Amino acid sequence: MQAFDYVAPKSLSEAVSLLEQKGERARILSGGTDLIVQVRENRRDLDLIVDGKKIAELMELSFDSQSGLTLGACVPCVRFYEDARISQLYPGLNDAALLIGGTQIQNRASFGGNLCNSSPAADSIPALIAHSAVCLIAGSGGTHTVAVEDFCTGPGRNVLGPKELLVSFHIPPPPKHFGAHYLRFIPRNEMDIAVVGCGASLEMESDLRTVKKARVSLGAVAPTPLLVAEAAAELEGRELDGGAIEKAAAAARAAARPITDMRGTEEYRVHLAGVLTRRALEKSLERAKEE
Amino acid sequence: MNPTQTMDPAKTEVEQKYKVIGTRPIRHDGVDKVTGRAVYGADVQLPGMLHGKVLRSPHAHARVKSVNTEKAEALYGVKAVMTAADFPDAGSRTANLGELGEVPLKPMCDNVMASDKVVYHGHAVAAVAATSPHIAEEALKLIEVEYEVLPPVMDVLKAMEEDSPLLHDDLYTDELGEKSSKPSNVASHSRHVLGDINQGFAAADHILEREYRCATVHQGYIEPHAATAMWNPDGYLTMWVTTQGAFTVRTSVHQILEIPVSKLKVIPTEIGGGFGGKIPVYGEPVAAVLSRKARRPVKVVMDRTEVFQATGPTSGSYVKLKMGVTNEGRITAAETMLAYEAGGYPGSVVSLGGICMFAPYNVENLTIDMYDVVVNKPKTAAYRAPGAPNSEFAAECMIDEFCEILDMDPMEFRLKNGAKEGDIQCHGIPHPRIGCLETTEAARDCEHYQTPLEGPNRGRGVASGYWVNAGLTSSVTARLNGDGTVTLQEGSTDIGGTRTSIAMQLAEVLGIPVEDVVPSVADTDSVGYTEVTGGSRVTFATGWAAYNAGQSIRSQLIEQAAAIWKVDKDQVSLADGVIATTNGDSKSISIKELAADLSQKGIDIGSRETVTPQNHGGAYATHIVDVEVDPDTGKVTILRYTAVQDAGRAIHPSYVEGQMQGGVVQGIGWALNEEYYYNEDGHLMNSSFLDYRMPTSLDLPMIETIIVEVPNPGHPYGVRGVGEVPIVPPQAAVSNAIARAVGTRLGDLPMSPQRVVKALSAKS
Amino acid sequence: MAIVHIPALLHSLTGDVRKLEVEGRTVGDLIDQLELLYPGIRDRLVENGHLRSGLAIFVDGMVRREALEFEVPPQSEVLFVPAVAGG
Amino acid sequence: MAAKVHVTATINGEPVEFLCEPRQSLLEVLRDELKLTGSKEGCNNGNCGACSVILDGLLVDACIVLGAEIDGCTVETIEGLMGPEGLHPLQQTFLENAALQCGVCTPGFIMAGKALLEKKPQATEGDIRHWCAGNLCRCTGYDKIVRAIIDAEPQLEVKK
Repeated sequence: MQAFDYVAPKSLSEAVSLLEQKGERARILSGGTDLIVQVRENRRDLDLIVDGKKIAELMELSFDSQSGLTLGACVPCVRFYEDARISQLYPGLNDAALLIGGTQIQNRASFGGNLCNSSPAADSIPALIAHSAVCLIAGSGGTHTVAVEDFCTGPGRNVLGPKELLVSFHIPPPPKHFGAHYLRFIPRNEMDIAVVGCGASLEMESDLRTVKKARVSLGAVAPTPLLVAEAAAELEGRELDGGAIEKAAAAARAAARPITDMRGTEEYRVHLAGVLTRRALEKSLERAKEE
Repeated sequence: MNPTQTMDPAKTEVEQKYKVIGTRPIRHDGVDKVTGRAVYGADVQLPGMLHGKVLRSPHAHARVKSVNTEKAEALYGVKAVMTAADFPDAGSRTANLGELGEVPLKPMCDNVMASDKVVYHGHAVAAVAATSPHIAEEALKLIEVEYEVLPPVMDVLKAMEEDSPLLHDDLYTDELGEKSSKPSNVASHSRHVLGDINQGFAAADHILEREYRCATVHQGYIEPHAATAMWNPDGYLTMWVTTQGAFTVRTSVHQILEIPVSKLKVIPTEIGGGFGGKIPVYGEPVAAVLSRKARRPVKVVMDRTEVFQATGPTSGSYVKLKMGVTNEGRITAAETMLAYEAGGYPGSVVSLGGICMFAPYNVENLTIDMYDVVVNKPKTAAYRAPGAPNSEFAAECMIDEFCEILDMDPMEFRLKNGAKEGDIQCHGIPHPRIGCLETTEAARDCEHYQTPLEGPNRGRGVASGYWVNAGLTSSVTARLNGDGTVTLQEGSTDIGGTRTSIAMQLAEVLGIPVEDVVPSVADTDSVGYTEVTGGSRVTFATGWAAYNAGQSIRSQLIEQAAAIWKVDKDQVSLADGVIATTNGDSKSISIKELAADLSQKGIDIGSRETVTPQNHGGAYATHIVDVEVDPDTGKVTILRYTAVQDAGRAIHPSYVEGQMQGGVVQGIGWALNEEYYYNEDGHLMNSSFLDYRMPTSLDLPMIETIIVEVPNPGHPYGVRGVGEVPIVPPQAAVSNAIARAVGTRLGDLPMSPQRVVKALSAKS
Repeated sequence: MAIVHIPALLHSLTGDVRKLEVEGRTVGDLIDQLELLYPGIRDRLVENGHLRSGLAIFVDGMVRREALEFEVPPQSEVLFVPAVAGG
Repeated sequence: MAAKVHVTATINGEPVEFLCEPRQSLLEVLRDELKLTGSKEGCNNGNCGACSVILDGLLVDACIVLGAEIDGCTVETIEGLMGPEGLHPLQQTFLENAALQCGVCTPGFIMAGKALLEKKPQATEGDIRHWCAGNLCRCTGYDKIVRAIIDAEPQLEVKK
């Protein structure tokens, strides 16, 4: 492995000033489950690793009934799903947290690291999109926000400037009659990269039949995770029956533009996009009804 | 969870007959292995030791024009750099592979490090020794290699085409001594014929003809290859190696480096899995040369990517099969063509595939054509029952298809056609006493098979399997200690508890507790020649050597006691660890007491035994699997699995069960998800445990086992090898179960979810 | 006399004679006799004075590493089988 | 070359100080610097679990933690499992169940089992299979490993 320096700053400002000095030669370390492997395999060239896990803002996990969820970029999956209240309020995120890697990975890997790695197949990103998460980004010029669906710009690429870092995610409190789900297809039952991933959320009218608001997102079917607005459009204001779900699934298939690689063929991935959309919506509805 | 069971009609007799055999003692090396103290290949640490790393080809097929190592040599911390030019010229020298005869040495050398040509992605071209592994890696980046890239040949059938690019200009097809007129990727063609194939097909009521393919799969041992070499200035080379055969490493390194065997000691470390893949040498000669050049010990440890790119795998294969059966379900004829990928150099296991393919059945009219074909993939190595799963998958799938056509129970079909003692095998040799029918009967009668499977998209599959097993040479040295315990040095590296299964056989002879035998795996200077841990042979052959050692010690003790008591040795016996007279004068002495006495007198009791037994008998298995198929995603879930197998005699039943369960799970991985994925340039794309998908604990149910014991008359305790045959039936059993679940037959492995979906959509 | 089985790839040399009784003390002698009957067959079985690499001699079901030197008991069955490597 | 980092940590109950390069993983530090070779390298990218250790109470793959990261942390490895009374119950049940063949994945599985049973003392077969999905074993088919972990549960209860 190439040589690099390691620093573990205790404050956000310290981290920002390190990034200012090193720019693209520096990288924030969260769980390290992608970053360390990439550096080791010569897929990323660095001079400095900045460990984010000593910075309070990056490790915050809190919920407020007014402002909703604050999820620090470096919070490991395990802290999310072991928080009984938060994990119940954001079921799609909880699904993703429980799916990423195995136990050892979940004890290290974070939503923030997963997003900044910007893999098209990342498990947490479609879930974050389904939950309408917004990123808080810090840089020398202060902070700004970006919706998760606008964060990734290509495989391994995103909107973060060389001197910026992701601080946290912010998600509004779930509305009434809300349900969400994330699922993916993998050939094994764990320890795989998604062939296709799908997140969905539904806010139902009080009749629990009519869709008030819907979001459908897909992973591993395009250069970036997708928010499939066309699928939501097939659902919103309509009764959520088999026909509507099938239309949404068709919209998801139409939106998918995957490649063929070792994890699946183009044809198979398009097929799965439809299957998973249907299953994600059905489970989301079930959860909306339970709530 | 379902309990494991042992079905043995002769169990009560066995229990009376044996004190140690059939029990489940804790293995002797167990504490070392559960405490992290056992020393595996990469755990070796020597004073002043350097770390070696290997530069590998980014191309699947290329001529090596030049290698410039100057910059690497200049890097701070680098102590030696080597290329193939540092090996003695292989020229026309040959390597003696024992029963396989003499083979040219050059391909073996070139596979360790390419001289003029790289023939697979990941092929070694140079190596560096440095003070840290990181510096060695940095130095690799400084080595400049100029390649002339050539078109890769990645598929066995494409490689056989007339106009295919050639891997080796000097390779001609050998047909038992007759060479082809022009160079070819087909290294050899061989054939077995029995009876009259045309008459056989004429007698058939149903004939099927199908093609079957197996992807390239890897052994997948968790411990990467590791070798440490210390070459002293006096010319003596000591190596610490994780290997299935210390003597095989000694021979290979001796041949490649032309170092005398007498100056080469191989110390086998603990080995973290092998399954056939740790028989060839890779980093061993490299570590040795680096050590000689750097004048320091050098350790070469592969990473996982290197393991996938450059070691193992087993052959990808194409099988064309035509069979005929009568309306009564009797096989009348089988005609098959097997083409196996050898990898970059000749030498696949296609001949074993041929021998095993129909061995569970008595087929009188048979033609088997076997082709060994080079492609731009790593040189293949043995993998658990090497060659057998590829061919038997085809036969077992087709038999199930016949059963469906005939509406015949698959167990009934197997019992009707099953092989038995005296039936002629494809190569003309009759079967010895085998447990084929007994195994099938036990499978038919077991609770799993007798319980109906219900539910949509569910199906039950059955398949049988055969593996030849092996005898070969094994040695032990046993010595009685003054406290009555026995120190047992044996030559077989222990991959799965064989120290104990060997020691149990010695303990049984002497009637002492197995805890009183202290087994260890010896280095090549400390025990007689011993062939590899492979071919399911260790408990059979090395166990036999231990049995002989026990018999020898027993005779010596009897003689010594007879001398003390001044009686004829015929009037002295040994049982349950006690030596006693049989002439009625009631003299007796325990082994412990006698050992103490003899030790006091300076009398050494011990034995050195080497055996090369042949009557290893074959191993049979029949497996039953229940699956559920998700028709939307094509994913196959294993609901229940039972493996039934003839073990001859289960010396340590827990480890027999373990072999069965482990083999089954490797077979399930092979069936469902494992495959080498190459891109069009011949680059291996999934050389990690993330994307080479071996089963995890979450993908499986408990694996139920039924041990059948049809003692092998060729072994003093009736042992048959057990390790390999359990990997043979699962692929076909799963395919047959999928067919019964959703009505579509898959003949290409792996039966990955996307293949299942594709087959289902083709059907509808 | 021993019964020698002809390997399948050499059936073309023997006019599809698959096994026959041959006189000889050793396996090598048997091959010499075969050569008289079927000229050219020796070169397919023997290379540089040794049994061709990749072949094994089975006599009455047992591998005989002595190969060409093995003394064949009367009425035994002799087979030339592709040698196989174990795993 | 980057400057070495000074790290103070508690490993298997003992205070430990070491210098490491920032690029050295916790696994390299354990094996090469501290000579604790019980944790194994099977993949070096977090996919096999052979290097599983417990870091501040959480099961992690030591190959994808930097040595520099453990400053001030507590690490438990297979070498620390044996107590004054002998083998840990999991070590004993692995032996009794023949839950190892080659044994190279065993330290990782035992550490995984320990972390699981500390969290969930009455783990079911399903819990164990799910928890251990990040630990690969190629020899046993997992059957006897799962049984060994279940068998340790009552013994660990008694120990409490």
